[in-house]
Amino acid sequence: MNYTEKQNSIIEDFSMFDDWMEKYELIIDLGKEIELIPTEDKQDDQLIEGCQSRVWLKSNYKNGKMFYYADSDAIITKGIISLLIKVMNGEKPKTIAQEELFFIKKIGLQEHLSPTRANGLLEMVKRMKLDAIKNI
Amino acid sequence: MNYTEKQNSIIEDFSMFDDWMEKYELIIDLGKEIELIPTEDKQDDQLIEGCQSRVWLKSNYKNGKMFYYADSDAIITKGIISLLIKVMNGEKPKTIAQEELFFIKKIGLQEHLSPTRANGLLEMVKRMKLDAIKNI
Amino acid sequence: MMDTPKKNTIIEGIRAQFPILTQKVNGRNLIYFDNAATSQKPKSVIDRISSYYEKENANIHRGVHTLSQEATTSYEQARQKISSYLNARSESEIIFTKGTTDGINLIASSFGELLNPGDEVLISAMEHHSNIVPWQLLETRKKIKLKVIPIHKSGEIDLKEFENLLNKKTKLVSITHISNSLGIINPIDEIIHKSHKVGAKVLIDGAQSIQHEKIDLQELDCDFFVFSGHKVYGPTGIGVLYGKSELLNIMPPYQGGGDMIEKVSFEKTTFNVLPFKFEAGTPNIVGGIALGTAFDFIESLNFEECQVHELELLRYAEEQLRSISGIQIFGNSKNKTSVISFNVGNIHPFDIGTLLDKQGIAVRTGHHCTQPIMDFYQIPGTIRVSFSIYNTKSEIDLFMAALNKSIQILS
Amino acid sequence: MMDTPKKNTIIEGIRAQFPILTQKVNGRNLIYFDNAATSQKPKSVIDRISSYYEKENANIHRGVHTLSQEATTSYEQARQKISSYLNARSESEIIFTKGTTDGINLIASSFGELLNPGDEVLISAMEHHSNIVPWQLLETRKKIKLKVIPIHKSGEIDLKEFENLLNKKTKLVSITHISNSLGIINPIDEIIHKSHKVGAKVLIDGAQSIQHEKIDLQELDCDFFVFSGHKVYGPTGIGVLYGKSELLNIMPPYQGGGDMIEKVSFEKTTFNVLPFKFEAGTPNIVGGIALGTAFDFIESLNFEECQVHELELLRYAEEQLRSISGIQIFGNSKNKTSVISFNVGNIHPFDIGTLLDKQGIAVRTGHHCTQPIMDFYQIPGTIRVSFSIYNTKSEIDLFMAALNKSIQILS
Ligand SMILES: Cc1ncc(COP(=O)(O)O)c(C=O)c1O
Ligand SMILES: Cc1ncc(COP(=O)(O)O)c(C=O)c1O
Repeated sequence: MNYTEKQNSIIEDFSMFDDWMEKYELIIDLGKEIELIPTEDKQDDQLIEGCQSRVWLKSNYKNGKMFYYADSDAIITKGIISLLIKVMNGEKPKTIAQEELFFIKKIGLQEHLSPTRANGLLEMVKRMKLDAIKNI
Repeated sequence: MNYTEKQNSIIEDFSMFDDWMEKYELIIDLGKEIELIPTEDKQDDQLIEGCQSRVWLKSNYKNGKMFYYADSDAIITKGIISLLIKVMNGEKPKTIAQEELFFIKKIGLQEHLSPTRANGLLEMVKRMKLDAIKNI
Repeated sequence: MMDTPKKNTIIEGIRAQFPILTQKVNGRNLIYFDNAATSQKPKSVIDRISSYYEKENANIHRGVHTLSQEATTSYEQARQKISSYLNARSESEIIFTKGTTDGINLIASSFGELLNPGDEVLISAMEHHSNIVPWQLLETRKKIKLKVIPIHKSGEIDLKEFENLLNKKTKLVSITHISNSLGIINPIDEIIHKSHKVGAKVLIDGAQSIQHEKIDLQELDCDFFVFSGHKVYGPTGIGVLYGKSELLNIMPPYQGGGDMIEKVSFEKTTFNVLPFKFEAGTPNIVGGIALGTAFDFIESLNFEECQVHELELLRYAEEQLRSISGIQIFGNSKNKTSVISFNVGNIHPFDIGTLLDKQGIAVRTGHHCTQPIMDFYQIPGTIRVSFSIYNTKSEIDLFMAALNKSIQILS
Repeated sequence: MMDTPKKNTIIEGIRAQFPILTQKVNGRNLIYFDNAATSQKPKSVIDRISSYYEKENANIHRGVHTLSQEATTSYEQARQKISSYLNARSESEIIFTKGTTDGINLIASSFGELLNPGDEVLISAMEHHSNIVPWQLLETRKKIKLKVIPIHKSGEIDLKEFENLLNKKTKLVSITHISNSLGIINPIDEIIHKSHKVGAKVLIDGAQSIQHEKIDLQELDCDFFVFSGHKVYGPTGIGVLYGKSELLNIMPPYQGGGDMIEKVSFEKTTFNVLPFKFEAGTPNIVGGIALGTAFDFIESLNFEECQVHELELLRYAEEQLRSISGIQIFGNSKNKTSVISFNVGNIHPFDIGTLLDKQGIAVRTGHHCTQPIMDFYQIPGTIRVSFSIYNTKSEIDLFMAALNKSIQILS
């Protein structure tokens, strides 16, 4: 699947629920299942401090492709991160830098990317793209 | 006429006009006719600085009665002052200090005594009363 | 504890005055438990704002035209109303500010100018950032010393340590009346009394108390008292600083500009009398007038009855919350207002807050602008519910159901 | 000069949006010629305020609940709108203040901290008190030197003297874009350019220009620009300070408190990024949002057409006024906005203002917070009429009749 297809597939997964709580149950499950970054690896320079929940991010560039590792102390944030990583991992830097990231909004999670400073997600997405740009 | 009667008589004079401009013509005439304080006598300590028009005030206590001399650079202010002096002059300090000064409001000029700092009238009336109190 | 029908009618009557309470959020009826952050506004306050702009709008204090005079009168009447509600000695001691933060900064800057290197300012460990940072900035600027009164594990202020810290060098004690994150009511009578004994002045941060407590400034005898309009049914962008005139008179002006001057020339400028000396520029005219209306609204209530209602909500909610396994409530004291901060097990407060929101319930999560308290308890934040007079027990029941559901999903 | 029917329709359409214009004052239709003091508000702005309080009210920036998030979004969108209207480089350079006075004081205090004894600040002789007193206070506090650019008898700035005063010690030139008492538009392009040549920064007081001129901050290249919301169809208690980020970043914070911090501890506090670093405490949320709506209103207008209309009003009124014997108009320049200051013979301006008011006409009289200009002309004050887009020539005709009547009574 390409960048757009991956996003559409997530949108489809979420479209099956019409209740907010069910959508969040899925996000939370995603947050629980995936171990994103080993705790002992969490360095201060990877920390993005939100006003409420914190996010750690580490990027790798290998064989022309980007790979991200991340974590958060809040499980909902973690779930959204795992979605982001699902979409971005293994993509070319150029794709990440240039193509639209639309699924967050489509599944109704855009408030997590709002400038309320509640969590570090908006900042994290920015850094993910910046890290990609560095490798173009 | 006593303090109250003098005020009522002014109110009656003004009740003859129902047009604002006519009332003010009367005030302006009063302001023009009466020379209130000789200009050369105007001392800085008699000056009450309004934000817009200035007022000078001098009080005299003679034979148990109060006498005021005042002036202003604005003629409407001057007219109102002459009304105030008409009412207060020759009264006992106690009367001025204690009895109600109601005619200003009754003839609809209370805005000139509002705390807008536009003119020094409110401050002047306060000083007139204070000067009276000093002589009780 | 049962709601009597009569009381329900009173509360319904109050609720009916708050248009926002009929809003839907995420498809559910809004349950607003974030009153410590900002209160909702009664219709009378909202209407006062519209009618001002639709019929009366003018700049004030210097106009001779009717609109300007009437606007001035309305603004100054609001000041008088607030002055008499708070029982200040004179309305010239009531200064309109932008809010609590603005008021504290005014004092830190202006009263701060009177301080000398080595002078001490005392705050507590439970202060809002707005009552911490201005003093830290002053510390840098004027080389004063900022000292912090510790709190007990319960969240209550350590009065023994307070007395130990108090000394002849203490020039100001700046303390919150009620903690916004813990709900604890500080013994400010005692604090004011003891501070005055060593000659220290006292600033009370009334941001949280103005809505819940009846304030009598002359009885309190504090030297400064500040609060925000938006936390007491009034608009945003307006607040009040009360100060004793003997102090305000010797303090230098904070901001320069229109209205705060007597006379301006390039050689010599003189300043206006109180309260205008501290109100530079066109004030938030509508804010002041509508804040007056907010106090009209308060005076239309039976204040004691409302206090009882809020305390009942507090007890009812605490009781329910304590039944949840793994719950930890921060701030335990006999003297509390209707604010509860808590965490559940290891669940992150942000996660619970998000799920409650999806169920229509507005609570606050995070550090509530009191990071030192969070550091003290070594937690990233708490979930805070805070009630106002228009909240009900049935809202608490719905909140508990939503909370339990959230915990279940997150465990 | 004739009003075309098409233009009349446009102006009537604009007037219909301002509810206050149908008010009666002293039994007559209100004629509002005090627009330089404060502008009236269109219905869209008034409605935005009500609907916020009725449906959306919450505290911003830290809440996870929907109301708070939406309120935050609205507030930040207003900032973006204003930023793009002014063509700032980024919305992080747009700081919400209480108004012009607050903005200038912020700069005097914070940028002022970067100045050293002997450094010079240049203002002009036509400044509003709000652009004089903050610098006088700074002069006392930091031992800088305040220098004043004189004006010609016409009221125009003396550009030669400006160049003479400008030197390597000049650190800031703080100047009004348009004089509020004379209506003269200063050649700020030239002033900014010349100031930059000696390394001085430039602060433009845009209080009067924001309503009448299209501002392009990047083209202007000033370092700071301030204005008040209430003078540009917006609410009271809100204003904007634009600053170049390279300057704002090195300036110390002005006020301390909630929102302006990154992290607070008693050991070390760090500050938030721009614009938040300069917005301590709960902001005037509704003020910011409704100011955004005011700019929506402006964008709904044909700005050039409105400017032409205002200039026509200016010329028409000046022409009429010049026919009055003994009239003296202060402020004569090719570059003027729709403000006229005048006196008639020896009649005190207060007297004329009072009689005009009784005839339903709101003008301002007095020193207009520019006492140095009054001292310059050796007058106690002037009568000032100032027009906005909703004023008409027939209002000017009524004003002239009322003025003539007043003069007759007063002579
Ligand atoms: C040129 C100028 N500067 C500053 C101000 C002060 O504005 P505000 O009173 O809104 O702070 C005004 C308005 O009176 C003005 O006209
Ligand atoms: C105790 C306390 N102090 C100060 C503040 C700051 O108030 P504002 O943000 O309205 O200036 C608040 C409100 O958040 C508070 O609860």
